[in-house]
Amino acid sequence: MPKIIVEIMPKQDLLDPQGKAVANALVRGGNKDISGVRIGKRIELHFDREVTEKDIEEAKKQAKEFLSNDVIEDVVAVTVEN
Amino acid sequence: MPKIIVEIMPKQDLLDPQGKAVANALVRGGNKDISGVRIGKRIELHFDREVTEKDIEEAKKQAKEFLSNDVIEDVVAVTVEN
Amino acid sequence: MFKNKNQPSGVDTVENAKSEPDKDQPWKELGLKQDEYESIKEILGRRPTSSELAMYSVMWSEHCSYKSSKIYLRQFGEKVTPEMKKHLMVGMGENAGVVDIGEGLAVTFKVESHNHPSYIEPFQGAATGVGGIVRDILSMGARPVAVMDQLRFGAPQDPDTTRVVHGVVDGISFYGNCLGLPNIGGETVFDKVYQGNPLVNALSIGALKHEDLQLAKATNPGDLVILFGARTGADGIGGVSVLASETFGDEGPTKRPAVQVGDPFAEKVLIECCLELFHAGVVAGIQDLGGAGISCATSELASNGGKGMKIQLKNVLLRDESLTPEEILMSESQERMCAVVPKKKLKDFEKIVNKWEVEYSVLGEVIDEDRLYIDWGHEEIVNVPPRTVAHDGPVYDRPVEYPKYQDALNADSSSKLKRAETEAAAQLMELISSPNHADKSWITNQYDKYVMGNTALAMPDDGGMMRISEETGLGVALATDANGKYCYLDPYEGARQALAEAYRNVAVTGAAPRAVTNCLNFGSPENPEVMWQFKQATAGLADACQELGIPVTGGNVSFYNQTGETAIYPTPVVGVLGVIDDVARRVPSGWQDDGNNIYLLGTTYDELDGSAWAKDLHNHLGGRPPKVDLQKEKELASLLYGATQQGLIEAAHDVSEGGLGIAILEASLRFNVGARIWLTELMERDGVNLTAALFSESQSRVIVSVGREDDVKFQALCEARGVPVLRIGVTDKENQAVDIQGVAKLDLAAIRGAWAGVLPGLY
Amino acid sequence: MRIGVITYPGTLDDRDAQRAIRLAGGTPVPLWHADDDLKKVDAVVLPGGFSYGDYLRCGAIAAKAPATKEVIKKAQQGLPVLGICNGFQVLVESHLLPGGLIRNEHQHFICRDQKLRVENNQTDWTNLFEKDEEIIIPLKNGEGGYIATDDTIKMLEEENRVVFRYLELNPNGSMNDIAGLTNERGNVVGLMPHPEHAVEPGFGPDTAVATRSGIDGLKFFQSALKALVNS
Ligand SMILES: Nc1ncnc2c1ncn2[C@@H]1O[C@H](COP(=O)(O)OP(=O)(O)O)[C@@H](O)[C@H]1O
Ligand SMILES: [Mg+2]
Repeated sequence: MPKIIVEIMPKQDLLDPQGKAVANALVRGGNKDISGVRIGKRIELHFDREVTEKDIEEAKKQAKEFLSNDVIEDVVAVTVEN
Repeated sequence: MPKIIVEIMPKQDLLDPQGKAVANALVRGGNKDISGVRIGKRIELHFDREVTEKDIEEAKKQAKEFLSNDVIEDVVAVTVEN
Repeated sequence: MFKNKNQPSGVDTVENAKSEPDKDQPWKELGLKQDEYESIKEILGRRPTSSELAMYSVMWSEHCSYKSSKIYLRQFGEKVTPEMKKHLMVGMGENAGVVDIGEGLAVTFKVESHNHPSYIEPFQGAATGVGGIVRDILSMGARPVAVMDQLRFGAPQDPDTTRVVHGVVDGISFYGNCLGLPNIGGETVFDKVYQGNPLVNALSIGALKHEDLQLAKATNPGDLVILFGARTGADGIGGVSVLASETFGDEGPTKRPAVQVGDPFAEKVLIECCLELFHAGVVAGIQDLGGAGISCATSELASNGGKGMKIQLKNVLLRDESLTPEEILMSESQERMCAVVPKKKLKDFEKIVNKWEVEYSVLGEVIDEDRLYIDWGHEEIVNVPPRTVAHDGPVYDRPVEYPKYQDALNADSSSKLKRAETEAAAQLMELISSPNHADKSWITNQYDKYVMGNTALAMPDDGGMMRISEETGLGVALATDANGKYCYLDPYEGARQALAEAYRNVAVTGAAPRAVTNCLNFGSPENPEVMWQFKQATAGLADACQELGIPVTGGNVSFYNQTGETAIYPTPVVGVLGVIDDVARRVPSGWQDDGNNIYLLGTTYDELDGSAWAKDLHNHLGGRPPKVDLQKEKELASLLYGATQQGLIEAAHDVSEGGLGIAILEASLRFNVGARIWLTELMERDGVNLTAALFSESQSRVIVSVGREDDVKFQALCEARGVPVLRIGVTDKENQAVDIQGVAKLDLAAIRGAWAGVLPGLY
Repeated sequence: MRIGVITYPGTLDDRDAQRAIRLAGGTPVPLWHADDDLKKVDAVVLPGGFSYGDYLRCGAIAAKAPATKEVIKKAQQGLPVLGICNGFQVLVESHLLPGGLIRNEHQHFICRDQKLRVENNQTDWTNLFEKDEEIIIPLKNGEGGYIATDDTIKMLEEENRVVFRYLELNPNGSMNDIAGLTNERGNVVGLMPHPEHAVEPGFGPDTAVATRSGIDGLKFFQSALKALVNS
């Protein structure tokens, strides 16, 4: 199915409590080499048809304005799978 | 920073109410062409050094056993950024 | 802003400050005024280092230093009689006041604002607001046992209100629920005056045994200063000084400093860890880290104990190694505490924090010298008298001016509004379905009210009530109130009314009011008309506390709640704490049984100025707010206390916004039990017409339901206490309706439909 | 009878569960997540809360704790285990019960007095209820939406392993209105609503009789005591 994938991560400077909790759990489980974990979102926008340039433009806009919160998150990638 | 990226999505045939809520909001906002939205996770495992083959093996294992719950989720990608 | 290229380490040292006296410093960008900068130089006898500048700027900010409000807040202490202090174990000035409730137990409570951060990032802003106030309570040695939230949003239909409502409610719900603290009440008000300045106040209450009391003091030289909890990161750097101490421009917030991100899980672990530390007796002093972070904790602990400290800042555990010393001093990373620990207790301390997997580091020690030294590696970057940072900040007597609009506003009475008595029923229905009077459960259902199993009353009753002792049932009740409209019309009377209403809301639950907290939300102190409002409101509140005989134990001031030239209504949120010897005697706000008599206590005057009827139905705000008679309020409270002690009252609900009409509907909706009501006697006795009978907001009034068998006793009690009492109806379980004779018979299902659907429909 | 209550970092309702056990006539035994010693208890309650902040997935991190691993082992041998809310999530993450729990359909946390029907009164935690008895106990969760594959749902229904079903209102979008489940043997029960908050008059849900007087939750703990006596 054609889709646009938007990837969003918490801003580098800000605390990511979820990532921290998972990092601790991994370290407790024996993965001593991991220096940190950050957890973001992977949002798939599905289409019933081919994805167009216009869709990508629109998705980028939505990624910035609606799907992410630019005070605390960054959009790290917007990619297409046709 | 070297990292392994694990991407996890809710299983195709299971409910994803959060995705549905976002899809509705996008459609209400005028994106009539989106047929559905699904929301998963993007987990970055950070390393202070180069990522090795062994790290990737271990990450794949953790992705299946801990980072995702295979009853309701699929690991859709494990990639490296060195 | 802070880098100094001349130093090999890039750090500005004390030595450097002496050798380079004329270096340009960013005091202005840090929010300091020229004369404030000059007085820092005078204190130090040299220019400050950049680290010292950072410390002074955050600690001397409006938010931390109370520089514009200090001269007014003093009267809360001055207007207190020894009698009022009887139950006060710790008064104003500490992290939170502590009140003795008997049986060797005490409670501590305080309300605080997080307005500005909650506008910028509603979810995290509100969440960290809850986190911050809970740490204040914890630092007194208490186990936090409940929270409340006081919210003011913009116009209900505005799209930005949707953003703020969702974020704020989610944030409070997320943080409070995750901490395991029941939310037992609060306020939700919509008004376009709060559009660019929503108010998010959070209250927390904690319980402790007398001997568990902790203070934020470093008194023993040689004791260790330990920072523990979350690591220090780049979030919220200077948030307090920059954000809460300035007005947003017309275009909204221009500065976007890194927001603070909360981790309630870390805080929950920190709470349990701290309580274990307290009980093990290993800490000699403790301070939470909130606004101004390490700058505040170190200087306050030292200053409070009359001692000094020597700190190695490199020992601070960081989340981000690139932070500069100035940033470390200013960071407002959440979920951190600072403890003073005797050296010989270090092992015990370590054992407990390790059990809870809480990280810690020893920053330095307490010294017998009036000096706070902070080193960065081998370099000295701070060398100051701690008091000058923590307590001797600037104090302003800001210009005060009677507002130009005030006389015209007070002259513009609601008496010109048409009173269409034939439409009274329709107006009542319109009011109950307006966002300010509609069901708030869309919000309150997002809050856990059950956790801990001690909640005796919570939403939608008038006050929240917690059992403190499981053995005896000893408990406390809490209510908060503020009517911004009344305060706008008359800040002095409005503040008294806020206290009176909170006091009454505690009294109706069956508890005896005992202590007060407040959060004073105002516009810019640099506006003399706002300062006048502030002066009036604080005087009103202090006088009223004296009259009621209950002391202010602590509080918080939030200024700069204004967009451009437009300030919010003055909104002094007042919280009253009451004590009840057995929570089993608590009284809910709605009737349950059939055929009980409904009484109105108090007198109804024609007071519709500033009312919901005027504002929500006619979009009119002017005239004079309802009169407050605190003697009557006291008599009413004491009557209610006596009656509940004897178990005479089935239900009690205070009459406030929306008047008697709304109060009756609410008491009927509570348990879905209807009523038959007659108002003619009331209208005759008090000389008011139907509109006033239904919608007047006269104070010192409560409706109660009383079982028939207790009727004689109850009436006699009212008479003995001189409280006006009038039977206005009877509860009616059969007829699912509120039947107001001569007005209308309103179906309960219809009322509920109109009332319950409003917030879900909007959000 | 000694019933253990596990405290994980972030657990909230552990003291409430202990109180409920006491009020039911049992002896509560606090257990610590990092200990694999279950102190010879006769049954275990995994209480509500936000273990490890509910980060990653609710219950996922707690499922790896030493105490949980011990519980999994003993549960397979028949130890009565009750998972409440977060505890239910831990049971699901531990694969003692099938399916998963996801964010509520309406995307909000919800706290309400919830009506349930007891569908199965043959478990160690429900034997004092009547079949089809309707009860009211508080519900409070943000991620209580029960999901499973169609095959799993079919199996659960056929084997009568749905123990509780939501009545009147499905508060979180759970499939088939499922509020709680049991394992094949009937010793492990998990549910989203909180019986430990309906055990003491004055502090439970509102009822038609009086404010906050509901105590329907008490029978859960009394059922376990009865099951232990009979075994
Ligand atoms: N934001 C909130 N948080 C918690 N409880 C709230 C909130 N807003 C309103 N409530 C509760 O809902 C109930 C009804 O509120 P309201 O109608 O404003 O009461 P009142 O008129 O007595 O001030 C009260 O119990 C109040 O404590
Ligand atoms: Mg009230």
